[in-house]
Amino acid sequence: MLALIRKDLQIELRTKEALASLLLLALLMLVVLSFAFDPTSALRSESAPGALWVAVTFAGVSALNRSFVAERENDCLQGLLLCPVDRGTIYLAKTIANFLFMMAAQLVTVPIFVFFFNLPLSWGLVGVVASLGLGVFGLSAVGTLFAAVSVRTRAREIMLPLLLLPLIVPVFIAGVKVTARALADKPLADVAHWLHLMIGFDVVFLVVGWLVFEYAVEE
Amino acid sequence: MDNLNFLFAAYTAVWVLLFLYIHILARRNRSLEKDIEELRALLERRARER
Amino acid sequence: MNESVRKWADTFLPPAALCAMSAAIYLVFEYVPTAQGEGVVQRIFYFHVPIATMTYVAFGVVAVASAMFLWRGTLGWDRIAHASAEIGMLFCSLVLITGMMWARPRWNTWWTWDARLTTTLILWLIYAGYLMLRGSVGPTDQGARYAAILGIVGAVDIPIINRSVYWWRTIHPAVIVGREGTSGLTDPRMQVTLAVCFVAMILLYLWLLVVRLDGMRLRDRVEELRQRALREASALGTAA
Amino acid sequence: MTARVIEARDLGRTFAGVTALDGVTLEVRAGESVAVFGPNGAGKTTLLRLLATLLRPSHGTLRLFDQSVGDGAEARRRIGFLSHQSFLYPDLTPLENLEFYAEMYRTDAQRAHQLLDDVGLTGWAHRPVRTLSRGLEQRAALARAVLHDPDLLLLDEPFTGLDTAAASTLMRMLREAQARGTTLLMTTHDMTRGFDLCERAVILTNGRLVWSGVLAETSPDALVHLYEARTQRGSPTVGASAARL
Repeated sequence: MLALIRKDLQIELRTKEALASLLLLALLMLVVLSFAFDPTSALRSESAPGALWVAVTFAGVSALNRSFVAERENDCLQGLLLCPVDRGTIYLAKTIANFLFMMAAQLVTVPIFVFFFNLPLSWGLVGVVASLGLGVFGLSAVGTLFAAVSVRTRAREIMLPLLLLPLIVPVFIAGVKVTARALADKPLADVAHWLHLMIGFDVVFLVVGWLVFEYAVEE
Repeated sequence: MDNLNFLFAAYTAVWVLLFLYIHILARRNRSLEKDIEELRALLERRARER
Repeated sequence: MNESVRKWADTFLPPAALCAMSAAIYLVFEYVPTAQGEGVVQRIFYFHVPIATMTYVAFGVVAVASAMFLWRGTLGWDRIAHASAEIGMLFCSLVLITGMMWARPRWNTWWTWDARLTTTLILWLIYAGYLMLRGSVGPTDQGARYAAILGIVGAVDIPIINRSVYWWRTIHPAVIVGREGTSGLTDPRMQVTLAVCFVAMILLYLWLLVVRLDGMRLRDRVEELRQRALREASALGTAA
Repeated sequence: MTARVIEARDLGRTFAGVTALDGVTLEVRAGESVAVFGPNGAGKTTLLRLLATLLRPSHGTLRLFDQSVGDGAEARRRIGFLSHQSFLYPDLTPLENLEFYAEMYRTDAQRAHQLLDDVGLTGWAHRPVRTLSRGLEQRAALARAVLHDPDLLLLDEPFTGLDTAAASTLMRMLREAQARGTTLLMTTHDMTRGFDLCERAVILTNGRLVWSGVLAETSPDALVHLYEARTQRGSPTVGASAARL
């Protein structure tokens, strides 16, 4: 499994395509959303969490879209399936690799987000990153499964968000709530139920994905 | 009472959509049945020519 | 589904469903008294609630049939899942429409982000995606498996979505939301009407399911005959 | 001693109701080399993918290496698969690809260097696969297929699109594999190559085995004749009994 994750990272470092486009897209979304929400207004602490999560979600969807395109060239996925590993293991490795990409992108996105929305630098940002971690993992768990599905459909670029966005509504809402709480520098204990919801979502869909992934990659 | 309009609109919507769906289904099934008949006739004709 | 059950369903279900629907309409418009202080639109509720329930049932059937299909690999389960998803979408649309027709005079707005409304809308979006996915891959084994995956994931997601949307709204009580008028059901005539409507919707669902499955069977038959015709044509072609 | 590497009984696969493979029964013993001839769409690739456990059969049973297949992971460890697709990541170099696959098969990564020399890729090992020509890429693919020293090598049209030099390297490598006792099963259009490499052949048409025999007992011309006669008959009525090995 480590070999699989390393392989994905290796390809990524070689091409830098996904990471670069992921970053750029997240950045663009933040800029566009700043126009929409007016980051100078007093209401910015209300709109900032939403802007961050919209940026993260859409950039994440497009990164997920790419994650199986690399496997399609030269039929690499078939080569992978020929290896003596369980399909569930391939799923876990892909999910973790996707999670790592998206989180790597967050390392750049979050500081820029803080500057753009003129937010105070405080320990609350740790909470923001924590909520991003949980949310992005859930996005990756469901997204990896459906990226494997949508890569073989017609119009796959549009099919993935179509399938994925309604499914990740709980993570999205929870992420916005926790982020807002963290940015307000208030204790996260009040939003513990949201954190639990995210953890539950992550665990449930990691298990479901692990169970059904073989049907997504089988011919 | 004005509200009556909404009541009728709701039930009309239910009926219209239901009938539309059933109509589409029935038409599709009929055309499929026709296809089957044609194909069967074709196969029989071929079998006789053989 | 075996032959005798199908035959029985084909003859029994259409008239039964139609009778139940007519009876339901009669009861709703003539028989049942309007609930106290609710206005006449309250009568929408007699169709709205059973249809909503059947929406969940239909999507539940999708999930079960999907799991059975992945487990056993029988195409029959896939067909049931597909048919049920389509009918579920129809019902889900009807729930949204009748809900709006009720909300407009009652809450003075077409739409509020109430927990139930929002969940239903997301449900609609998920299964719209399901049907899109089916359309996009076509009637292949792959398409069936992909749809089954979504059918299962969607059903697992419904309670989580419901929970999250519920918290989202109750913590942020921007819109005052009334619960649907269950309190007014003290009159036995109302209970009878609601029960009849439930029966009508169950029969309607089953009938539509049978018709849709018949259609799929016909399509399979056409495909089979077409294949045969093609094979024979190529055989004749090489012999000549 | 002669273990049965492949034991397929009435193996079939349908795709959305269309039959791709229709009841194939086939037995291959350790060390044998079998060619699968057949026109396009005869089900050759489907057969190979079933044997490689990439596909699940719709009916029939498959045993590999005298064991039932199960989830396939055990069998896959002993199978090499070479198709006209290389299964190599275009952005990685041949060496990186092989090192990755070596880890997946849990074999010695040192073999990767050795193999790249064997297939004549010395000097190309550090360029991304994307920049290699078709012939070079296919050489790397061959190295990938034999990386874990498989007991059974499945080849799907391995000669398609290869230049003569690459083709002769492939022939040489396959001969060496045969000498080591590797079992070969390959699909091909190319009757002469099939004759060169294999001692047995089967003909597949419309998803059915219509002929099977020992190549030493026939000549290439006779086989071509037979092939044309069998594959052009639309309904495979003769096939069922002749297919039994």
